[in-house]
Amino acid sequence: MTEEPHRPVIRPEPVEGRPAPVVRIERLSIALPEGADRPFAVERVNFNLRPGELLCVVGESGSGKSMSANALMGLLPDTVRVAEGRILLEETDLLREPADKLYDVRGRRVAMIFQEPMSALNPLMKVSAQIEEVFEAHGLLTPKERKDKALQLLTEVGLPDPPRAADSYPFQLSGGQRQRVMIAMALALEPQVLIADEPTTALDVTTQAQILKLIARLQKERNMAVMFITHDFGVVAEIADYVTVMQLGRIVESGPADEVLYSPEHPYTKKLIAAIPKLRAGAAEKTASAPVLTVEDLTKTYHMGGGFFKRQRDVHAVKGVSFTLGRGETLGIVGESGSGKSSVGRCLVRLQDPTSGRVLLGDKDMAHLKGTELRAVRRRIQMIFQDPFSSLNPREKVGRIIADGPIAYGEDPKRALSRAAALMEMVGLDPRGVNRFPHEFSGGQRQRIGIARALALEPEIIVADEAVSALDVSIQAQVLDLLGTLKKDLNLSLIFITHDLRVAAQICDRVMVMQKGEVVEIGPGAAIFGAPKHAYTQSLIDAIPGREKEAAMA
Amino acid sequence: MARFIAGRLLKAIVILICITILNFFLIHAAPGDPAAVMAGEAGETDAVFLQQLRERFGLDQPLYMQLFIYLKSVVQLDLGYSYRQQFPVLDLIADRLPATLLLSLSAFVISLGLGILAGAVASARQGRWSDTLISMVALIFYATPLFWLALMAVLLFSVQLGWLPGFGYETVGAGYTGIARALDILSHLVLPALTLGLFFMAVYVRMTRASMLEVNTMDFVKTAKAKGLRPGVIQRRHVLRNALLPVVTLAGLQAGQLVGGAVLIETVFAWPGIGRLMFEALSQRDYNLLLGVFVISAAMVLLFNLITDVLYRVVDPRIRVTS
Amino acid sequence: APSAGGKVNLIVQPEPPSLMIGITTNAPALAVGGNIYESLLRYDEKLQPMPSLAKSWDISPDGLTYTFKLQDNVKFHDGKPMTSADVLFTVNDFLMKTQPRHRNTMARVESVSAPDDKTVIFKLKQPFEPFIRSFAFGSQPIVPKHVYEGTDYTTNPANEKPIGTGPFKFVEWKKGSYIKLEKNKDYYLDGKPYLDELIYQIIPDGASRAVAFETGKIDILPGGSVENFDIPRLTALPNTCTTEKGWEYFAPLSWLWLNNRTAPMDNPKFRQAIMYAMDREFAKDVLWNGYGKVATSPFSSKLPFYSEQEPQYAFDPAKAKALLKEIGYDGKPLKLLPLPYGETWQRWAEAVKQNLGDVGIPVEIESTDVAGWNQRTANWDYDIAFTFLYQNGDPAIGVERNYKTTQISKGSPWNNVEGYSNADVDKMFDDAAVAYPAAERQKIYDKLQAKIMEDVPVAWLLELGFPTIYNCKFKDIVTTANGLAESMRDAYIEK
Amino acid sequence: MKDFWKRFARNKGAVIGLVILVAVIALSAAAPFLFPKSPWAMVQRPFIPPFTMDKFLLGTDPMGRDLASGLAHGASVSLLVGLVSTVVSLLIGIPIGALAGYFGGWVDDVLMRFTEFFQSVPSFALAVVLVAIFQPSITSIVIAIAIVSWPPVARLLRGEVMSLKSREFVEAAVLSGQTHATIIWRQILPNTLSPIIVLASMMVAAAILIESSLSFLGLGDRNVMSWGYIIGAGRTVIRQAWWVSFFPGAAILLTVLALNLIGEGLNDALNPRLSRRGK
Ligand SMILES: Nc1ncnc2c1ncn2[C@@H]1O[C@H](COP(=O)(O)OP(=O)(O)OP(=O)(O)O)[C@@H](O)[C@H]1O
Ligand SMILES: Nc1ncnc2c1ncn2[C@@H]1O[C@H](COP(=O)(O)OP(=O)(O)OP(=O)(O)O)[C@@H](O)[C@H]1O
Ligand SMILES: [Mg+2]
Ligand SMILES: [Mg+2]
Ligand code: NI
Repeated sequence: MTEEPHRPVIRPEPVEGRPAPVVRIERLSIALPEGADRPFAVERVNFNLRPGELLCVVGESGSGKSMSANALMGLLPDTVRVAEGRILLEETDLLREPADKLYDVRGRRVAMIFQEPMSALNPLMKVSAQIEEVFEAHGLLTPKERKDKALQLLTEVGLPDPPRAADSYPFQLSGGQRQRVMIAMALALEPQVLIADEPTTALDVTTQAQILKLIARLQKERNMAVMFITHDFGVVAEIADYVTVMQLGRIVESGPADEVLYSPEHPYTKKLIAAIPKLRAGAAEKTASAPVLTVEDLTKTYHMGGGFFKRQRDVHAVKGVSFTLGRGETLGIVGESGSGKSSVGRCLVRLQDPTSGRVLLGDKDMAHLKGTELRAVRRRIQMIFQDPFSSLNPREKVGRIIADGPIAYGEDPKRALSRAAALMEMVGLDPRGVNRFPHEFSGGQRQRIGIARALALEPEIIVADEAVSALDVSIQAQVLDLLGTLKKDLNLSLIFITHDLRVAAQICDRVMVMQKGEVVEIGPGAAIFGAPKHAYTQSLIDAIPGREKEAAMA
Repeated sequence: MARFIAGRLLKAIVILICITILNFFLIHAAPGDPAAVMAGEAGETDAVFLQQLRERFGLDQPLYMQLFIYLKSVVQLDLGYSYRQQFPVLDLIADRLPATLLLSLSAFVISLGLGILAGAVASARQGRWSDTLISMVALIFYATPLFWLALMAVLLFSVQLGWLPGFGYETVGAGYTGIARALDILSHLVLPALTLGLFFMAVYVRMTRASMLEVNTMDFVKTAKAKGLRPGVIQRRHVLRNALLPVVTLAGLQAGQLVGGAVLIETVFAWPGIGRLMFEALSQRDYNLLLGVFVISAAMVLLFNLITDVLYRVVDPRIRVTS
Repeated sequence: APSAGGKVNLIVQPEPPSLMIGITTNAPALAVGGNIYESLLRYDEKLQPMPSLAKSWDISPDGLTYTFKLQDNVKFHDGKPMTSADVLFTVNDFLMKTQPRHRNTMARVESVSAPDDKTVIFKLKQPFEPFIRSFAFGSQPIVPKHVYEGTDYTTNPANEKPIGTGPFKFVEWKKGSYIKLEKNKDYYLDGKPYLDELIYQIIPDGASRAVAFETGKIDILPGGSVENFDIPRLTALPNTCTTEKGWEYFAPLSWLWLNNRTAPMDNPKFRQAIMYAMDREFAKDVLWNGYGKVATSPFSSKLPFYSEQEPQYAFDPAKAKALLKEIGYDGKPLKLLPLPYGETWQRWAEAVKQNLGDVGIPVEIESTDVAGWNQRTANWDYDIAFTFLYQNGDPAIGVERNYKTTQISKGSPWNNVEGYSNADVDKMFDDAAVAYPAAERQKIYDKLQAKIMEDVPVAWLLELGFPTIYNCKFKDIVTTANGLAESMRDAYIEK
Repeated sequence: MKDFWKRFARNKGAVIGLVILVAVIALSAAAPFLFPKSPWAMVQRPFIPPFTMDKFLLGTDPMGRDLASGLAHGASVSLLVGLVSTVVSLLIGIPIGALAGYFGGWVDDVLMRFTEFFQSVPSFALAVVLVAIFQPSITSIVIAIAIVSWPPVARLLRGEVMSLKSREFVEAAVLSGQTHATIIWRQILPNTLSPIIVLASMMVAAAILIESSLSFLGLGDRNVMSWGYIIGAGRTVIRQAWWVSFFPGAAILLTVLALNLIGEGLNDALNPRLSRRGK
């Protein structure tokens, strides 16, 4: 980011009527190892956490949010070290405390919820045991009492069937449920300070809303000081009392939530807020053009288990879905997690074989082609994958990744590679990058490589499955812009799968809402978001955090 | 679970029969036959003698008939008669099995126990001298020829120091019973079990260490730290258990070799086990005996594959046992 | 004076397949079985007969009738008395079915009869001087008629718990570990045997056997049970004695089979060149630690009728080269099959390869295991192959089988494997066998040895020496030409 | 490439390993010049202890052969046995594992049962049987070792491929119209490189050791000098002449050590993801 340095905007903290801070982080600098992209992960940052208040830390990926939080827990990675500063928990400086004193602090006085609900729990231990461990670590209660307390906590965080959850392994719970277990664990000893590091980023809107509510409630009830890390301004608007904005390891703006959100002063803050996708239909409604793709009664059933001696279990992921896609049109598919969005997308490109139904691409039925015929049709419909890390072969050079498709269809490798460079340029990357490996690019850049790859075969249709969900707002905005431009220039049709309704609203001509494998509503974006007909659509829209406040921003 | 096991057992039997047939042809492909070997040993042969032997062993029949006869008896759980030892194969094997199992199981336990322990210590003290020492020693055990190590052990502990017996299964003719006999066998067991165990121990050390280091970087370890758990508890309860899966895989492979994997050690230490029986049967072309050992060993391998899979499920509840 | 009591730990190597030496005649079976079974005679180190089950014997002057008087009070281990009926059964039935060598010997016998319980008479078709040396326990162990008659000899359960008349009884065989024998209290010689227990340990690895002796776990190492390289070290141990005696009957002689059927081995000059090329003194001194003796005849020097005849083949590479040049040898590489009996033999093959290579005969070693070796030699599938054979007390029994034309037949590794055929030699062997008395035989054998030495059908190496190494407190452990196998009856521990 | 070397060179152990291996290879290449006489030639009196005679630095063996010469000449054979058999078993194991993992279903079932057969006989015993069948020679030994060592390769690869197969970049490759062969060859196999390298370095070591074990049981090739042979032969005289088996043992140990170190170094250096970690 080549921006002129601006002076940070630190608003004076109002003192009256507010309790004294329980944690004060003062002039904290954390040095990165040699060869990192900058010398300090965080540089002279200050935070104050007060009982009963919630501080939101926002900022782009890599700006040092997690580092600050980890430093407070005393859990910095081995490769970095604290260069200067103090972290005061009441009167003790945690940075100078001997290691075994910290054991008593962690979990008991300061607790943390981590970013990844999927991996933050020990996969081999039952949930209850993992919660009981917190008491055990601090030598509290008898084993029997611990068990009861764990159950009580699970009830408190609103898990549907607490006894069953207590007796489950983490893999038997959904993402949202796991995140709630983490919260239960963090709250077990009623800590003074709670740190939540992007606790909802990976979750769909409905689950997200539940968890936000839960944290807010507990915070108020127990008078905790909370540090909440996120890059989602909707979330900030919903829950923050106080906001700190970070960029490249520095605090660029901080102050009470209302002031920062509604009258941002630092250009970076402004930019972030401007980049928030708005929940309103973007593109003007197109006059219906001839459909390039017609999907008729698409059904996908997964058969699980099943062997000689095992009963088979069916998952009806997609049930009788029909729709058309016009030339140059963008169709959004939204719906909560597990509603069958990805399954539809994967059936369209035949990464999965549909159980029944037809996918007509012109007069060819994608659903029933085989071998060379399938290959021939396939180049007309391409896909952009969700995860920019795992969708690029780490051992192939970027140019070759882009050129692989054309080469597979018999193009001369030299020409294909030079075209790859052109495509790089088209998606806004330095064409000299063709000789680098994927890991040498940032997440946003990688997603562009994915787009370039999809474009290399000059398809008529592109299916984008959560193509921007993993990116932070500013980069997300860039990629969405790019897609919009390309679509116009190349007259592409786009199927855009997402669980973020605001993103769908912004770029889709028409939106299809799915629930439990069925289409509940399909129609122009404005109609869907403006006047949802179906109750389910309405509930999805209601779950979007900070809807009204966000609207007031910008 | 019971169904799963039953299914696997059924499949295993089919595989076992295929393996037996393949082994049959494999063994018969080697030059020489038991009659020639026995005639050779007798130091005196004539055509009548050879013919007698071949008839006695059924070697005058066409190969497919021999196979048929053999399979028929195997299906009836009879492994036939050893040509050379004039004894039912099953009895011969049963005779040696306890010694072999004792040796390889103790080696197995030693290697697994010490290996995991040392690996865990090394990973906990990564980069420090104790880690370097453990890793180096493990590598040396890994790279030293087994029989060489065995000889050195005998020289040191048996000849020089006189602490432990250097060969055999028990003190012959001492007439020990009860505890005294158990202790006697134990003292004979120490050297061979240790030498046999060292190689695998080295492998387990390396595997456990690498695996634990990897698990250490996982998020849930951070969660455990955030709870305020002490490092020892974290390593034991959270890291080790999650790091164990690849070790279990390997242990399954080692366990499969329990019956016949110790030819060299059994030879050097005069341990009356199956490995030696097999090697002797091979060099004497004692077809039935050799096949018998192979069948038993294959059965063990299949059995341990099954046990490993079941164990997987115990260690890691995520794994659903299918196919 | 000998005192009774005590036990002895020995080695048997490899583990015998069975102890029933009427059926199984390989060396380890004999080594143990010799204590359990007995025959009519034993032989001293000059191969002169001594009483065993026969207390006396008489040969008629024409050399055709042999009359044996049996010992009194001989009982089998199951308590039943041993009589001439058992001898008849053994000789006429049992061994005829199980032992090729016995069948050969009996071809010369007209009849065997037993006028009474204690007398057995053999009548020969024509004089056969070696006959008196064919009653060793290895050739003619007396088996109990009451146990075997009318059964399938090879599957009779008694084979697993052998029943003989010998000084020791079978107790236990822990396969892979040890064989235990105990004193036969009903033995017909008063006071004998002295020892209470014989334990034959099975230790498959040579180095471990050496260690076992060193650590006192083993009292007696029979010849050949440790690698030769260990012998000097073991003999230097305190209280350790050595003897080379006890091998006179077998008198093992080693040589190289030279496949006379194929060029260039079909040329006697080439075969002579091989003899000159080999440094047999080196082999004796370095590989065999000086034990044994360089062979100077197709007969072992321990054998009756041995005599040293010209030509002799001292180590002389120059002469070998000259011979090769003379016959215009083209340098065709030859394959060498070593004997798969342990390290010494492997080393020896390497040494021979070097020796032959030095005079210009390129040699490639083909390793194989015992079964492969048997198969290859028995089917004449070799160029040069190591071997060693027992001489069994008489040239007519142990030597002529390797040189006579009639002994050329596929399937056995112990007959005329090299394919040598010379009518003169055949005739001399035939004449010598039936010549009578011994002096007549000697004359023919002298000529014969000279002729064969000249022809070099095989390349003789060493008369092998297998020293027995033992704890000096054991006395009289070798009292016959068959050594340990039958002498334990006389052995005792010096108090 | 430069990057690769840099990363490789950062690993001190790997560099040491490379130095040792290069030294061993140099030794084996120079053997004919350093010791022009056959290593089998009996050149001096037997049992000369090491470091007592300048001409025979490492002493002589029980037959008066120069041990240093044997060691130098044996290096090439031992390395050959190790490397060739490893390559052969990789050539068998990789395709089988890759096909089984990639196609799954009955292909997997058939291939894995096939693999199971080779696992069901104790590996060393199988090697012994095979060598006995084919008669000991350097070729048959190499083949036998390869045959008994490929199943773990196949199993490992199958696991890797199964997990890679569901990765998004493979799906992307399917979508871009690449054939199964291209996908396996270009997308999947390069990503299995690290575990294969580590495994291969262990296999080379194991192969050298199996060869020496076969030698120990008398099933070696007596026409070529190898470390395994010297150890096996020296074993019988270990009490009189420790050096005969000590030096080749140390040579095997060093080489195996070197290969392992290199393997670990390669693994780190070839893995782009590891470099990401440092960023
Ligand atoms: N283990 C580590 N070793 C070295 N550098 C690290 C490590 N973890 C993070 N960094 C670096 O520290 C800086 C701050 O990282 P941090 O994880 O705090 O970012 P973040 O703001 O939490 O970003 P995100 O929103 O992606 O989670 C980044 O430049 C990152 O590359
Ligand atoms: N390979 C599979 N085997 C079995 N079940 C599957 C498989 N893939 C998906 N499912 C199930 O099918 C249903 C629909 O899944 P799908 O991935 O299409 O949902 P989604 O709408 O994309 O959800 P998300 O927003 O979480 O990505 C879910 O219940 C899921 O568990
Ligand atoms: Mg973070
Ligand atoms: Mg999805
Ligand atoms: Ni169904």
